[in-house]
Amino acid sequence: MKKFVNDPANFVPEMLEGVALANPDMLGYIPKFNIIHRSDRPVNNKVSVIQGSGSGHEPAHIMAVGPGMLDAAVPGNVFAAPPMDYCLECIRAMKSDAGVLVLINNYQGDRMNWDMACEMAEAEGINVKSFVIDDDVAVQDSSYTTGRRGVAGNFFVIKACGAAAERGASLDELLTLCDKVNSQVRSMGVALTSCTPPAKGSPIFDLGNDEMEVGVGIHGEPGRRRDKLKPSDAIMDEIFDAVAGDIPFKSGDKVALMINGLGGTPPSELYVLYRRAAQRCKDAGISVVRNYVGNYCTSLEMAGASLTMLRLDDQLEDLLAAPAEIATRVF
Amino acid sequence: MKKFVNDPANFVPEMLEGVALANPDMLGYIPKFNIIHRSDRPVNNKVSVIQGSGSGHEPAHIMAVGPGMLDAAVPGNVFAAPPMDYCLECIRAMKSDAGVLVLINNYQGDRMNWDMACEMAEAEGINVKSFVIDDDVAVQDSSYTTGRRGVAGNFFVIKACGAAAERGASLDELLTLCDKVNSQVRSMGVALTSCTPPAKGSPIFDLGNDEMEVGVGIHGEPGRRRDKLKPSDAIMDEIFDAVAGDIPFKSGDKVALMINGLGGTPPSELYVLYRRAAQRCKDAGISVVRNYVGNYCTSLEMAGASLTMLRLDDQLEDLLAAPAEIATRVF
Amino acid sequence: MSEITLSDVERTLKSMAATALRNEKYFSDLDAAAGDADFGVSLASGFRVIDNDWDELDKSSIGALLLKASMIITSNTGGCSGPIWGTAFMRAGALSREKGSLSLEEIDSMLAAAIEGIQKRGGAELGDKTLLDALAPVKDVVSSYVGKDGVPPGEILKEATAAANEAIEKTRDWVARRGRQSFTGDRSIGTPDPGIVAVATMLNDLCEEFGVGAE
Amino acid sequence: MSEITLSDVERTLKSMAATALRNEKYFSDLDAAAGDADFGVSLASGFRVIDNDWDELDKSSIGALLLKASMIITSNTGGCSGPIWGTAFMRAGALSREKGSLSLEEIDSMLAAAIEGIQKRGGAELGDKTLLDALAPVKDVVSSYVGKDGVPPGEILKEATAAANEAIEKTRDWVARRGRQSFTGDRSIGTPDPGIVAVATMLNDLCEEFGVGAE
Ligand SMILES: Nc1ncnc2c1ncn2[C@@H]1O[C@H](COP(=O)(O)OP(=O)(O)O)[C@@H](O)[C@H]1O
Ligand SMILES: Nc1ncnc2c1ncn2[C@@H]1O[C@H](COP(=O)(O)OP(=O)(O)O)[C@@H](O)[C@H]1O
Ligand SMILES: [Mg+2]
Ligand SMILES: [Mg+2]
Ligand SMILES: [Mg+2]
Ligand SMILES: [Mg+2]
Repeated sequence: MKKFVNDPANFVPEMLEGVALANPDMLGYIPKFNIIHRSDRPVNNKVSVIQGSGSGHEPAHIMAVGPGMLDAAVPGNVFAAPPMDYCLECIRAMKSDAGVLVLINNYQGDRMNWDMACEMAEAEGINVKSFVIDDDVAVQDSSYTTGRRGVAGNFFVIKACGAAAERGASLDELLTLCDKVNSQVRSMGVALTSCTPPAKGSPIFDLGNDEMEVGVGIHGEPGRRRDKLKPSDAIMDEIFDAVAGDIPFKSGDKVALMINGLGGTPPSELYVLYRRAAQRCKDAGISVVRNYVGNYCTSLEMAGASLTMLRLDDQLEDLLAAPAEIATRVF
Repeated sequence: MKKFVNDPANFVPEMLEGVALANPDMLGYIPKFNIIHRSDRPVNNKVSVIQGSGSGHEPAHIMAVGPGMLDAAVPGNVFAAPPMDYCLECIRAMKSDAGVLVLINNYQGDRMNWDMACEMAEAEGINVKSFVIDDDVAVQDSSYTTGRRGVAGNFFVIKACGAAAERGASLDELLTLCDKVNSQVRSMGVALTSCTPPAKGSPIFDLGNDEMEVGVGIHGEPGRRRDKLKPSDAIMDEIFDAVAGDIPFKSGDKVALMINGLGGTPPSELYVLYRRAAQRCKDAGISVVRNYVGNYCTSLEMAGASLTMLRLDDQLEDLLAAPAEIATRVF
Repeated sequence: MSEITLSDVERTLKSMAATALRNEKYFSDLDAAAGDADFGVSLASGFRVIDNDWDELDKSSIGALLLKASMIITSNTGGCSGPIWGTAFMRAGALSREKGSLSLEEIDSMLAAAIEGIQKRGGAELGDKTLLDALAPVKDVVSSYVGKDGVPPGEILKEATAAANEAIEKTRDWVARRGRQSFTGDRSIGTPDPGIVAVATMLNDLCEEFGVGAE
Repeated sequence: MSEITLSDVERTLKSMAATALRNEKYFSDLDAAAGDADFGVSLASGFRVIDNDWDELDKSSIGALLLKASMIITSNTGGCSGPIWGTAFMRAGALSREKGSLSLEEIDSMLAAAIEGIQKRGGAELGDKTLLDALAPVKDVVSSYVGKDGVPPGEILKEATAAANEAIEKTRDWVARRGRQSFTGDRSIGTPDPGIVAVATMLNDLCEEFGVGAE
C-alpha cells in the first residue's frame, strides 16, 4: 500500500487531528465523535448546516467547514457513514434555535444513521431537518431501488445553503433551496484507476492498463460499466451527453460547470477535460458563468474525474458568488 | 497510460487552453509561446514577476498567476524548461518601466534558457533581473556542481515577491527579498510512486510495492536514495530532521510550514503528515504561525509529499498574509 | 428442545464477535467485489468493543445483554452495518428483556422481530441480495421445529447453518438492490453478498463453538 | 581529405533530424533511468521543425543553414537541450558563414567552437558525463587527421563514430554532474548518458547515410 499511514486503524483520527492542528483558531475538534466544526458555531439566530459521510472524500466534507459553508462535518471511517452516535452528537453540538439542516448524500448507510440520529435529536426537542442529495446520472435505472447517488453536486448544495444560512434563511427556506439546487444539478464520473482504503491495504478493484470504469461513485465502488480507455475528448463527450441530456440542459441556460478530480488526477488533465466541456457548452449554446476545476469530492487517490453541471438562476448565481472561507489555503 | 489525454503532443497546449477558457476575464493566453498572464498586466509602475519552468507541476506555475502572485507564467513541455524564445516573449509581454523579475528554479535547463532570454531582453533595453531559487536539502553534496534544486520553497518566493511588488517594491528591493526568502526556506520530498509524462506513456521509474524514493525533486526524476516504505511518522521524522536541521531552525523560531502533495497523494494523507510535522515543531519549540497543506508544486500524478519550512520575520509574515487572487476556486 | 440459557447466548455473542474480528479483512475483500470494501472494517468496529468490554457488559438477562450489544454496535459501527445489526439486536433484545433462558418459540419470534426491524430500517425486501436472504431461511428452519419436541438444539443449529450456507450460492447470481453494491447494477451478479457470507460464517463458527456438525 | 560540400552538410543535418525523430521515445526512456524522461521529446521538438520546414530553410551557404538550424532549435527546444544544441549549431555556423564547402581543418575548428560554446553555456567540463564526453573524442579523431592528405572522409567518420560509441561505455559508470540526472547523485552510475547516446546514434546513422562502415 503506497500511502502515508501509520496504523490504518488510526488513519481517520490522525487525519482529523492534523486538520485540527492546522486550524487551531478556525476549527474545533471533538475527537470522540470525529466532529470538525466552526469554532464560532453554533449561534442561535442561524441555521446550522452539517454533513457527515464516509471519510476518503477530502476536501469534502471536513475541509468544507467554515463561514459560508458547513458549520460542522462528521466523517465516518473510510467510505463508511458515521455511526448513529456520531451523527447525533454532531446535531447536538450544532443545535440552534433556528434549527439544524443535515445534508445527506443518498447512500443507504448515510440515510439510516442520520435518520436514526435525527429521530433521537427530535425526541430531545432539537429542531432538525434533513435533505437527501442525488445528482449522479450514472445511477438512474429504476430497478435499483436506492435511487441515484449523491456525488460532487453535493458541493453546490453546501455552497448555496451555506451562503443562504449566513444571510439568515430559515430552515424551511433552506429546504426549499436544497430542493431547487438538487433538481438542477447533475453529475457523472469516470475512473482510470481504483483506490486503496488504508484498512484494506490493496485496491478495491483491478483495472486493466487500457480500461476505465464509467459511471463511478465516490466510494471506490466500481462503476456501471467497464470500457476501453479512450482519448480524453471522447470520454468527456460521453459524460457530457449523459449529464447535459438528463434534465436536459438547453441552449440559453446559464450553468456552473465543475470538473471534479477524484483524487489522483492532476490539474493538467482536469484542464484538458475542462477545455472539452467548455467547448461542448459553447456548441450547445449553454453559457458557463462560473466554473470549478479541481478536487472537491474525491475517492482517496483514485485517478478519474467527474463532470457536474448546475443550472443557475439569479438566486443561485448570487449564492454561489457569496463569500466563504474554508480551511484550504491556496496561496 | 492512465490519463485523460488526447494526442500527447497536444497535452500542454490543451491544458493551457483549458486554463484560458476557465478564466476568460482574469487571464490572457498567448498560445504560440505557452504564455498565461494576468489580463491587466503589465502596468508601468509595478515590477512584473514571472516564472517559467517545465509543465507537470500544476497548480505551479500557471495557476499561481494573479494579483499578488505572478504576473505571467510560461511553461515548457512536461518537465522541460521552456525554449528560450518562449522566455523572451514572456519578458517582452510583461515588460514594465519598473522592471521584470524572473524567478528561476535552479535547474540547468531553466537557467540556460532564461539566461539567454534575459541577455536578449537586456539587449533590447528591457530592465530584467533574475533570481535563482534552491531550497531542496536533498541535494547538498558539493560534488554535484549544479547545486540544490528549487522545489516547493519557490511558492514562498512567489508569494512574498508578488505581495511586495503589488505594494510597489522596486526591482532591487525584490531581489533583496528573494534572497532573504531563499536563504530562510528549506524543503525535502519523498515519493511513493513514479509518474507518467504523457509523451513517454509509461512511468519514469519503477518502484517496488514496499519501496519509496527519498529526496525526490519535482520532475519525476528518482530521488537520492531508495528505501523501504515506513510508517508515515517515521518518514516525516526523517525529512523533518533533514529540513529543520539544515539552516538550522531553532527553538523560538516562527515558521510557515508546508506539506506539499506531489500530485497523487490525497489530502487525508497530507494531514496525517501535517499532524506529525506540527508535533515535531511543537517539541522543538518552533512556532507555526502559518501553514499550507495541499498540492502546490507537483510532479504530475506522483504519490508523495514534501516538507517545506520557511523562517519568518515580521516582514515575511506580513507579506505571506497579504491578499492574493489566483485562478483556483476552492468554494 | 431444551431451553437456550443466558450462558448459551453469551457464548453465541462472543463467538459472533470472534468471527467478525477474525474475518475483518476477508469480509472487506468480499465487499470490494461490487461494493466499497468497508463491510469487514465496519462489522469489526462494533464487535471489537463488545469483545474488549466483555467483562463489563450487563449480563443480568438475555435481553439486557442483547440491548447492550445493540447500543455498542449502533454507537461504533458506521455504514449500513451499524443500523442493520444494531436494529436486529435491539429487536431481539426487546423480546427477551428479563429472560434467563429462551424456548425455541421465543427464539423464532426474536428472529422474526429482527428481520422485520431490518426491513423497516433499511427498506430491503427478500430477494434484494442482503443478509435478509440468509436470515430468512435460517428463521424458516427454526420455525419448522417450533412445537416439535425432543430435537436437540444442535441439530437445529446445524440445519440453520446449512440453510445460510446455501443462501450464499443461491443468491450469488442475483442483482444487489441495497447498500453500496446496488450502484454497480448487474455487476453484483456472480459475487456473493458479504452480509450473507458473514451470517453464514458466524453460524458455521457457532457450530464449532457448540461442538455440532463436523459429520 | 576531399572537401565537405554544402550538399554533404545538408544530408548530415537531415540525417541528424531523422535520428532525433526516429529515437524520440528511446532517448526519453534513456533519460528516465536517472533523469526526467524528456530528452527525446525535447531533442525531437527542434529537429521536427527542421525536418518539416526543410524546403524553406536558407541553404545559401553552410553557415546560413547551420545558423538557421540553431535558431529553430533554440526557439523550439526546451530543457537543457535547446540551449546546448542551439549553441553548438550557432558556434559552428558562425565559422562557416559564407562557405559552400569545408576543409577538415575548418570542421575541426567548428567542432572546437561548438564544444567551447557548450561549455560556456552550461558550465560543464569534460568528465561531467554529458554529450561533451562524446563530442570531445570525436573532435580528437578529426584533429588527428588534420594536415594528413588522402584520407577518405568516410574513414574519418567511421573512426569518429567508433570513438563516440566507445564513449557510451567508457562513461557509463561515471557520475552525472549536469542536467537533471545530476540530482540523483551516484544513482546515475551504471546508466548511459542520453546525450552521449544521441551523439553516437547520430554518427552511426550518418555512416549509414554516407555508405561508410558496415564492414
Ligand atoms: N438496506 C439493507 N438491508 C439489509 N441489509 C443490508 C442493507 N444494505 C446493506 N445491507 C447488507 O450490508 C452489507 C454491506 O454493509 P456495509 O459494507 O457496511 O455497507 P455499505 O454498503 O454502506 O458500505 C451488504 O452486504 C448487505 O448484506
Ligand atoms: N550543462 C550541460 N552541458 C552539456 N550537456 C548537458 C548539460 N546538461 C545536460 N546536458 C546533456 O543533455 C542531456 C539531457 O538533456 P535534457 O533531458 O533535455 O535536459 P534536462 O536534464 O534538463 O531534462 C544529458 O544527457 C547531457 O548529455
Ligand atoms: Mg460503505
Ligand atoms: Mg527536463
Ligand atoms: Mg460496504
Ligand atoms: Mg531530461
